[in-house]
Amino acid sequence: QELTLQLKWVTQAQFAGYYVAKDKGFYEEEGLDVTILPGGPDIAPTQVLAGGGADVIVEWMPAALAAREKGLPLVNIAQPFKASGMMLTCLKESGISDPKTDFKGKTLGVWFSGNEYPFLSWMSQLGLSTEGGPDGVTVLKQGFNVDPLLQKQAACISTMTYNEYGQVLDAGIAPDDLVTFKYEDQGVATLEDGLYVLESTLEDSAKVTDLVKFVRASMKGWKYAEENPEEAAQIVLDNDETGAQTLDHQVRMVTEIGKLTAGSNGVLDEADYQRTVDTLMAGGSDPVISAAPEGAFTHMITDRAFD
Amino acid sequence: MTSALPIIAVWLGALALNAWLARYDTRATRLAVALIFGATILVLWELAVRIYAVPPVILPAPSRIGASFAANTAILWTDFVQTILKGALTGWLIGAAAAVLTAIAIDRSPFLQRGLLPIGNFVAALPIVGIAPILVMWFGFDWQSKAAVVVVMVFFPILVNTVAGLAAADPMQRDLMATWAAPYRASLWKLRLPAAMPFLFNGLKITTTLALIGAIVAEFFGSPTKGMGFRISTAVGRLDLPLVWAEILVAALAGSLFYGIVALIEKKVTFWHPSQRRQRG
Amino acid sequence: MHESVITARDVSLIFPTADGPVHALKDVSLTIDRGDFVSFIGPSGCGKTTFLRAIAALETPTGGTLSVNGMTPDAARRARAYGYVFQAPGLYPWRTIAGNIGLPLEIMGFSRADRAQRIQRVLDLVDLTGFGGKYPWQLSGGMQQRASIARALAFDADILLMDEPFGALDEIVRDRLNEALLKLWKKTGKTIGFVTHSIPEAVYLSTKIVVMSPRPGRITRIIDSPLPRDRPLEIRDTPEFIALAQQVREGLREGHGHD
Amino acid sequence: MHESVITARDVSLIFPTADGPVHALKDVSLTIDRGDFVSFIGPSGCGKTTFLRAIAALETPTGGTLSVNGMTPDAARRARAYGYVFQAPGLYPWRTIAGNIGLPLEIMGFSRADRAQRIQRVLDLVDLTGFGGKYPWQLSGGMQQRASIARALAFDADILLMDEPFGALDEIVRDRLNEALLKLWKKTGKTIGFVTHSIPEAVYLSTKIVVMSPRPGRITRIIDSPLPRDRPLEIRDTPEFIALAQQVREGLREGHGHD
Amino acid sequence: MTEAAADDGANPTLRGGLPVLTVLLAIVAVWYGAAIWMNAPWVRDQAARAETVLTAGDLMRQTLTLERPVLPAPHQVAAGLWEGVAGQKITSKRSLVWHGWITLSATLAGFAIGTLAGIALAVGIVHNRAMDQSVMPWAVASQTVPILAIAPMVIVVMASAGITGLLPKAIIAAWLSFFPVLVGMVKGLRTPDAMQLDLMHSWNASRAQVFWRLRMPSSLPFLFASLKVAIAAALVGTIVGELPAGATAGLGARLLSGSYYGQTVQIWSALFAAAILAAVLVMLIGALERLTLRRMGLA
Ligand SMILES: Nc1ncnc2c1ncn2[C@@H]1O[C@H](COP(=O)(O)OP(=O)(O)OP(=O)(O)O)[C@@H](O)[C@H]1O
Ligand SMILES: Nc1ncnc2c1ncn2[C@@H]1O[C@H](COP(=O)(O)OP(=O)(O)OP(=O)(O)O)[C@@H](O)[C@H]1O
Ligand SMILES: Cc1ncc(C[n+]2csc(CCO)c2C)c(N)n1
Ligand SMILES: [Mg+2]
Ligand SMILES: [Mg+2]
Repeated sequence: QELTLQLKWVTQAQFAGYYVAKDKGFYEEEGLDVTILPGGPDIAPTQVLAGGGADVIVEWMPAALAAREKGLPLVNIAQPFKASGMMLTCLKESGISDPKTDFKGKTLGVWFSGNEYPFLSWMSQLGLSTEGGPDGVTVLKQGFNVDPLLQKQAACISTMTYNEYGQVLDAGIAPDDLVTFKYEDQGVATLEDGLYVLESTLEDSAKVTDLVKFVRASMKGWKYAEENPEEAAQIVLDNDETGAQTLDHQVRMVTEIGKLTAGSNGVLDEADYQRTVDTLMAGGSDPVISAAPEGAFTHMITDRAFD
Repeated sequence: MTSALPIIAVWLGALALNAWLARYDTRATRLAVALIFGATILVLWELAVRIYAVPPVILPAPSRIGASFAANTAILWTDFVQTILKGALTGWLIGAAAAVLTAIAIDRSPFLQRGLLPIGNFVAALPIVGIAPILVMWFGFDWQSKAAVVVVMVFFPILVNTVAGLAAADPMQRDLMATWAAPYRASLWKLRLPAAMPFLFNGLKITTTLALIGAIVAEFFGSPTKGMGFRISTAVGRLDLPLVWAEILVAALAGSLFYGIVALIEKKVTFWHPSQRRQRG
Repeated sequence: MHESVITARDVSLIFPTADGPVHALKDVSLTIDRGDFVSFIGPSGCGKTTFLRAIAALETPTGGTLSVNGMTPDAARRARAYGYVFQAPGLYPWRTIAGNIGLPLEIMGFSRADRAQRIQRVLDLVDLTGFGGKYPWQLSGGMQQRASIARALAFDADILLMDEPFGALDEIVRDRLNEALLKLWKKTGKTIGFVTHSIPEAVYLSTKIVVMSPRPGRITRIIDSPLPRDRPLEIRDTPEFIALAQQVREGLREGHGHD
Repeated sequence: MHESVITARDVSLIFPTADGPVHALKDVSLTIDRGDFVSFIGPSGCGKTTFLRAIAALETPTGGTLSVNGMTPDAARRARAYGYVFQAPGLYPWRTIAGNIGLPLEIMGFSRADRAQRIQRVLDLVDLTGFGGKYPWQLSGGMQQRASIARALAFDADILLMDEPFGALDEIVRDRLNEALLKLWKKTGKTIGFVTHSIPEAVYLSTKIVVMSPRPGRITRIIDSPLPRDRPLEIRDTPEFIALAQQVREGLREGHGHD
Repeated sequence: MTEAAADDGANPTLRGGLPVLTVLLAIVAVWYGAAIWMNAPWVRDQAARAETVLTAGDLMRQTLTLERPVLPAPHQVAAGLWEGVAGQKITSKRSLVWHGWITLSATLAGFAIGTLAGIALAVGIVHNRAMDQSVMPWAVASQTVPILAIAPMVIVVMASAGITGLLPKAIIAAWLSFFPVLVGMVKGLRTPDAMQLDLMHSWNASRAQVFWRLRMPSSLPFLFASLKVAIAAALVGTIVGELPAGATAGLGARLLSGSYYGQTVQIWSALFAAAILAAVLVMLIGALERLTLRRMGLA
């Protein structure tokens, strides 16, 4: 049985579970032939799904719910990531210590392309305009890397605990010179890396069976990766066609990712879901989603996979 | 198969209409022909999207794009100013000026010609997607870095064409200058540059569109929260494809206008070139 | 006033081409004095154009020496010693006729008023009054050729080199221009090098007639004219004139014989 | 054999230019019979080139009617009725001389062998034997002009239109080519339209001499030649010839008077 | 110019690599200067954070050996290139030769498609009045569509139609490269002057004959100038197409993955590899141009 998985980003340990499951033969054991398509900054996995280029995608919930409102009926079938790894990382020398008082007038780097929602929601909670000016914050659309912080083009930038933060450290800045604000701690965390399919896929019972097997094997891969970070990192490296990754970085990434997947057995926690929806609906004058979504997730697959 | 019939019918109809109109070569019919051609494409697009039920997140119908355009004029205008007026136009002007000056330097000195041209080829071939992040790192997030990308992109095509143009003056025309002992500046201004104009404009026309592409694409690599590239990449993330296409529409309109203006200036400046005089047979 | 302006000694010029070198000039020796009117006549391909170009420093001889006003041709060129009329009009298509004539004047730094007046004068001289505003491609072949003559006359170069300037003109205009040229020459004392195919024209205009012959291009005869400097058109019916013409014709025949 | 090949009735041609229309031809009427050799003579800018171009369907008259072989000029052009020699050589710089001459032959579908043989023949005819492999810019002005004549002669068009073909040639070559052209004409019975500025040439060659005058371009005299078709070069010294030349000269004077 | 050309021929050193070398040396010198200047703030900051004092020598040494410099020094890029080209088996995924080959094949395919399309459209425009009046504005419009925006859609749409690999990238490359060819050829095909066209007309040459024997040869200088631009454009198109193709292989993927991790040296090596590739391609076209023009007697 063939199945195509579209990742949200390039080949890296963020997706270690899937690569491990593939290389270790977990998919094969289930009788699945899984193709993993790496993503990239210009790939909207939702669009690939709509175009029929993939059966399952890894996507963040804000983007998935936004797409759902645009008429693309995405459904979350599993949630391997329990916690959010997103945070704002600031240089200490910029004088920021308390978000409530210190962001005013500063320049902040933010990821867009569907990743900006939690940030906007946070700013609206803080009562800060994102249009610049002395009483608001100036927002930069941050590119792919941490240069804006190193070049001091921004006081703070978005980072993931498992990736960009490490790059900042690698660049030679000590943790002591940095201040970080995790979205988890600010109460604006949204669910990241979940598995999504189209509603129509769930009406096909053969596909559903495949998905059940897929989720089961993937979670096995995730747990294996948590326990064998070195080996998982090597597997990821072997799958990287660009040949750009380094082992050190991937090992650290697996370790950090482990902290995010640790609390999850793949089943979506409805409380997390609700918190995500609330955060997005609170998004200031231009909320991401205007109405609470219906049927945006299902436990059917995970129920069948893990009973 | 039968579902394709209306598409084929519209296509053939428009083709016939245009062939008939083109026989009357007036300003009005020329405009009409171009518009009918475009309208046909739009109608075919609309029909195809409807008949084959293409999901709007893949390709929205022109009617939806039009609606989105009308609803977002304020955003589109801000983006237009940021990307096209500030980024593309400034960069194009600087890049064109630099290329022409370099071409003159190259033409003047065989030493530079042999030394700079190969290296010019090389710099020009630096892919924009590689330069853009670097230039954003150097020149900041705002339009200045976009203009810098545009400068790099338009430089080479204009250089190549101008160098070819400066070589285009015919031998007798040059000999005349020699018999008058025209100093370099005079023969440059009065012979070489006028003779180079058809080539120079070739380069200028090609680069009008490159400038737009450069300015837009550079915004993918970091930008303030406005600009056409910014809007396109964020709108794709939100699957707001009609807005994406509305921006593309603005880019196409602006690009055609830009090209048209340059072509018009070309007509005025190179009126004497055979390609601009009325063609026989 | 026998001051020599142009001295050629054993000048040779070889063009290398894909199928072997072409000997365009071979051992050409000639002295032209100040105020001479020298015509070059000879079959097509005998090197007339090439020799004129070498004098004007547009070609570099591969052998021999060539000096102009005691300098190298190139130094003379820089000193703006030449007015040159090419065999083809060579007008700049992006300039009007007046603009074309005014071009060397601009380059040589004549004032705007002076330019306008000179342009007017030479346009009248070549019978193109009223055509100053036209573009080259709007004129007939002969008109273009006259415009290019006007251009060379507009600034007062000491040495005028003219390569078949009147080839595309009818007899009457040609006569008129011949007279005008003679008048100009007498008034200004210019030194003129003049290529023509017309024997009567050569005889009528020149103080010295150089007959050339091709393959390799060389001088076969140099005929000094005994005619006075004052030459009404009727001089063409005098026996001296006819004898001279006969002499040139013979020279030409000889050259052709060599083929 | 008085079959008319070209008939012009009240042909007018006006060029619109930026500073007002130019009346290049006004009410030109003329009949040319099969086998006629017609010369056009007149001051520069009088519309000779324009009239020839109109006959060859390269310009469209703005008034009057023009028919060739009983068809429109354009139909005749399609039937490949014309060989045309332009006032300037107009050789293609990327083709050798032989390649240039072969071009119309290729276009008209002559076989390779036939082409080679014809190229050889016309090269000989215009005295360019051995220059077939050279590029145009390697030839002198007169050689280029001869090449362009050869090109028009290589395919046997019924009607030969020649615009000052011999302007850039010396007298001796010119005489030789005049003779060759006459011989060709007698042998083939072609109809020839010929623009020249030389009165003797016009008289020597033609059966009919058309004198034109400018502004607006029109025909002032049509002179039928009483000379026999067989014309040795010496015919130029006969009283008939000289009388005819005088007639043409007068016609020309008249035209010039109108300025 | 004639004099310059003559001097040039007379001086043998000018014909060799001396000019290139001189300019190159100048550039390298400026580059080193810039590298020190641009990397210095970071080095100073780091020293301040570590509370050490820097001598001028330290500063210079450190600016030229940073692991992720703002501007890598020439020797760092050279080392990166050498490592990528010679330091790996050419089948390795870390080999620039391997990535270069992937990019090159799509570039050539795209260039071929684009050139053919450009010429075909230009021929149509010159010969057909309806096309003359309708195609150009839309060809212009097509170029203003930001490819980076629609490239993912092209890739996605084509992938869902089962077309993957080289072709989608080649199509994006062709999209960018057809335009310079189109513009140049329209101009070039209209370059013959009136007399040359009149001659053809008087021989009643067919349109095909006028095209092959007159328009095409006289358009060649324009064509070659355009081809040089077009091949560079095709390379850019391919690289752009490589980004959303899942950023897996090719110089584009290399560039981008370097970007994600701020690996400036890797970015610059990939950049240079791409530029060298393009320069070689442009030079090849230049050689072809000289050869053709010489064979035509025009050079
Ligand atoms: N394309 C054009 N546009 C405007 N005027 C033109 C054009 N071609 C010719 N003329 C004008 O038409 C008139 C006749 O020109 P034509 O070339 O027929 O003269 P011609 O008799 O051949 O002269 P020549 O002996 O000098 O070649 C001239 O006044 C010329 O300026
Ligand atoms: N650039 C060149 N390359 C090769 N050969 C050349 C070149 N220019 C002239 N020639 C040759 O040199 C010879 C002399 O040419 P030149 O132009 O001086 O003749 P000309 O006497 O002016 O003839 P015409 O009266 O026909 O103008 C000719 O045989 C010609 O083929
Ligand atoms: C243009 C662009 N920039 C950043 C992100 C955010 N993002 C989502 S997943 C991921 C990987 C973490 O290393 C990152 C950076 C994006 N989606 N697109
Ligand atoms: Mg000559
Ligand atoms: Mg004429």
